[in-house]
Amino acid sequence: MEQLIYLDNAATTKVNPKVLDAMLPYFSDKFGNPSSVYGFASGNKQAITEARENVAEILGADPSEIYFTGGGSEADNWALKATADAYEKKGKHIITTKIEHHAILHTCEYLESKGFEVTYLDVDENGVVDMGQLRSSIRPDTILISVMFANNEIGTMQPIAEIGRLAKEKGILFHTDAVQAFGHVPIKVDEMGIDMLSASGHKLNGPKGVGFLYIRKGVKIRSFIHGGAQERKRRAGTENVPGIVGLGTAARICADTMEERARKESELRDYLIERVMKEIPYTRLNGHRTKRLPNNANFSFQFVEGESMLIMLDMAGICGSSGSACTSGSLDPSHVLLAIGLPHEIAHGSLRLTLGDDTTREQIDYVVEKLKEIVEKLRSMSPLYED
Amino acid sequence: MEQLIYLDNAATTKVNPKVLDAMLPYFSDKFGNPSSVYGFASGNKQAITEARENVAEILGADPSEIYFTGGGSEADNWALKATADAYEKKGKHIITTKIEHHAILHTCEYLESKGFEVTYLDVDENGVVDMGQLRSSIRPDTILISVMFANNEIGTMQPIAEIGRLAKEKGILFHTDAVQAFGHVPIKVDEMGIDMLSASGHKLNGPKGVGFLYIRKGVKIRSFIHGGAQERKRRAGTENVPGIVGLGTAARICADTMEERARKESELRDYLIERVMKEIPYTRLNGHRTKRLPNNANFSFQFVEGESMLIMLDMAGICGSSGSACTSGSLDPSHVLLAIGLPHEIAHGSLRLTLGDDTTREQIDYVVEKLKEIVEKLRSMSPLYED
Amino acid sequence: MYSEKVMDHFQNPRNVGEIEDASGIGTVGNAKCGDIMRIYLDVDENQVIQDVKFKTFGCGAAVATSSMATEMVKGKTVNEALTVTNKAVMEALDGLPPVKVHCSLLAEEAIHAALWDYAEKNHIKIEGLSKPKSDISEHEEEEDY
Ligand SMILES: Cc1ncc(COP(=O)(O)O)c(C=O)c1O
Ligand SMILES: Cc1ncc(COP(=O)(O)O)c(C=O)c1O
Ligand code: FES
Ligand code: FES
Repeated sequence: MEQLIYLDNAATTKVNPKVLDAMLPYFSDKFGNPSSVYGFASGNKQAITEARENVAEILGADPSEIYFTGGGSEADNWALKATADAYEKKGKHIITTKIEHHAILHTCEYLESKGFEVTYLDVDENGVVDMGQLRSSIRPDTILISVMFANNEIGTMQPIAEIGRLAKEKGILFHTDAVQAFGHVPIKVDEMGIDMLSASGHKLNGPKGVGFLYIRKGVKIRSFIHGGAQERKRRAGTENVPGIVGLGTAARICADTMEERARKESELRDYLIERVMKEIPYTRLNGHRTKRLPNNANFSFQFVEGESMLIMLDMAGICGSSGSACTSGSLDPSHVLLAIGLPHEIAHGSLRLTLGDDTTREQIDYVVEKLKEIVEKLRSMSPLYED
Repeated sequence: MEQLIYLDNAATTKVNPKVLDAMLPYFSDKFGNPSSVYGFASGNKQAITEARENVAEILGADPSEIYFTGGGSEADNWALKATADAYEKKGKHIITTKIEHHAILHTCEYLESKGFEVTYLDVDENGVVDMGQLRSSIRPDTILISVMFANNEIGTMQPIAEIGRLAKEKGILFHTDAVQAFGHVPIKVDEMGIDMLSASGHKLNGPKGVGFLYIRKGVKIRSFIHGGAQERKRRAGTENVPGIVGLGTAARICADTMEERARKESELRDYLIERVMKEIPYTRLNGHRTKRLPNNANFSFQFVEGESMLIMLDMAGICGSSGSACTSGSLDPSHVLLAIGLPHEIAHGSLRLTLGDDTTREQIDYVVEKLKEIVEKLRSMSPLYED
Repeated sequence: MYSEKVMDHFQNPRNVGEIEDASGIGTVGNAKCGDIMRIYLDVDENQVIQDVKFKTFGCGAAVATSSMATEMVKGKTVNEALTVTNKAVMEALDGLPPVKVHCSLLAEEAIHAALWDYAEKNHIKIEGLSKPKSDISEHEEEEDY
């Protein structure tokens, strides 16, 4: 097979050609600064307004509640740090989970260094938060609950509406990192009781370097990037017009095609999971069997190390990712895999394959065949494996 | 004249078509996440490395000292807040000027609310900082001097090397907001004693939504956006690959053409200034006559209000900007014009025209003719004016 | 990210397998990243390493350094084998990315452990060889931010 099989859509996605088309005029033709008063730039302000409306509509939010940012990490940092800043008089306790993205976890560590207390909730073996533990962790000084909508490694989706209900009942703000979920699964901020929500353009076939933070009207939240009066004075900086237009267009396309796409992707995902589990022994599926993102499959192959697997897949033209320590830059395997209870050596042998809307059944068949060979080869080299 | 005359290059610039060409492959073809291990993404890491080298070379810096951000405002916020965070044990006093961009000023106000003390230096009638006042403002607990390289409204350039020398002598960190200067005038961080420097892509015919912070090796500075291990663990978030490539390419082009471009622009600028000053009475040139950005002209026309002028220029196909209160969103005229000592009503009648590398003498001639008509017309309507 | 030589040894690892009744076996683990390497030596009566095999559970660099290290010790005397340091192996592979340097220590330590096992079994002393550590994790030179 000559063609590249890209199964790492949780890492980043290809910009949809329609999205790129929508962006292109704003680089060298309609390049004006949206804050300028002349007619040449007024279309750009309008373009941002439309993108904001697109995003808001999907969430069932008001356009004035959407603030564009430089990406998902900025949105996460903003939500946590500015809430801490604005509500510290009320209390200094925050609740989150052990399986959040580093953009949340490292921000929480930073806040701990500033005197905040953070409770990191456990998850069960499928990666689902325990509502009982959440409820009993709430204190009078709890100001924020931040629980991700869907996990980026194992794809597990959390009981967001339930958490939202509890947060509301207790009068606590609820933020969700929906970077992996937005555009892929239905999200309604009102029904789900979400007060703040982060998303990032490049996870939904939009551009990198642009994202947004939804902030419910009435939530007292400070700026994170101070300066000019952009984004209703809450997020300074000349607007990334092409990026924002790209994000808005990508969101619109995702909303229009979500149902059909989710159906197709989850069908293929299930086919992949079934074949792998049946045809490769000593294999574990990570994440919840059904409450998972439509495009996410995550396996652990015992006796095998993830990076070696990725390199061999790469040689076969397949792009995937792993939570193995050897790929993590740090020397620990993924905190998510450890949190669902995997021992180190099993976490090591993990492989995440995340499908796109252009993934085909033939590709999945090819991947399964290659994977069988690769796992077998690596197991034959492994000191842990005896057949 | 049918064609648009864009003289607002200090607000934002057109993406150079060569820059856009360099960016394009990274949207939908080479879209991989630079952190991924497979070959498909390795070129993207390389592309970022090259952009970093381009930027570093121009500044005479090491590539490892360049950190890409989501724009100039983020870089300014990062420099100030993270320095405050890292050095607050040493002291809580910061020195800046009254004519900084809001990304600096509002960040300083934020830091004041957190218990820092900020000295805002005066400038003379040309907008130049007084070195004597700077020297006498330094205290044992001063941790940072932040003085912009060149002002965005009046174009005045500061004695950066002198400030750098003083800062070094006193053992104080020196940051400069070079958003308007980078790519337009020569900057060498070592010769000028600069410890940190902010820049933004869209001011040099690069893309919006991307910038960088230069941080000298050895400067203790915390992350501003926490999360993943990108940018040597100092700036989290999936890298905006097309944006970074665009910024690197724009920087390279600017460096290669700087001399020629500055010569051409300043010649035209001087021609514009001379004609306007000679042919329109009751006119003041704002900013230093010679120590100014090659592309910046800023006038105050007595008895005239800025927004009205902009609208009429717009109708004549000319894009400019004003420090008038009526365009500022707030109700005060530009803080920069007030700081150089203009009374409110004169600050109101200001017009900034900032040239680009494609500005022609014919365009300038046309602009001067139109401007004469417009100023005359507005003056004839003004209750302040008696001829 | 890896050199051509590393990729070659990763794709076609030399000397994978086990030796029955080996003269010396060394297993080391890197508690830091959780990887494991086992080396089997066949040493003749002149203390020359006649054959060597390995099994590795680790990243591409770990596999490639195992493979290269086994090639380098084969045919050497047990004393000469001590000159096969992780640095020598890395050089032979045209270098490793900085984050992967610790993987090459795994190979060095596994060989040392196998030599130690051989020496113990035969009641001999190999000059310059000390008892293997159970875990090779050493101090990484990571930048502190
Ligand atoms: C001097 C100066 N500093 C900072 C900025 C902010 O840069 P950005 O709009 O790219 O965030 C600008 C321009 O808007 C500027 O002119
Ligand atoms: C769950 C989650 N949160 C946050 C982020 C950060 O987003 P970005 O890389 O766009 O800053 C990511 C992806 O990298 C993610 O998967
Ligand atoms: S063996 Fe784990 S990083 Fe190399
Ligand atoms: S007169 Fe209308 S804003 Fe100034």
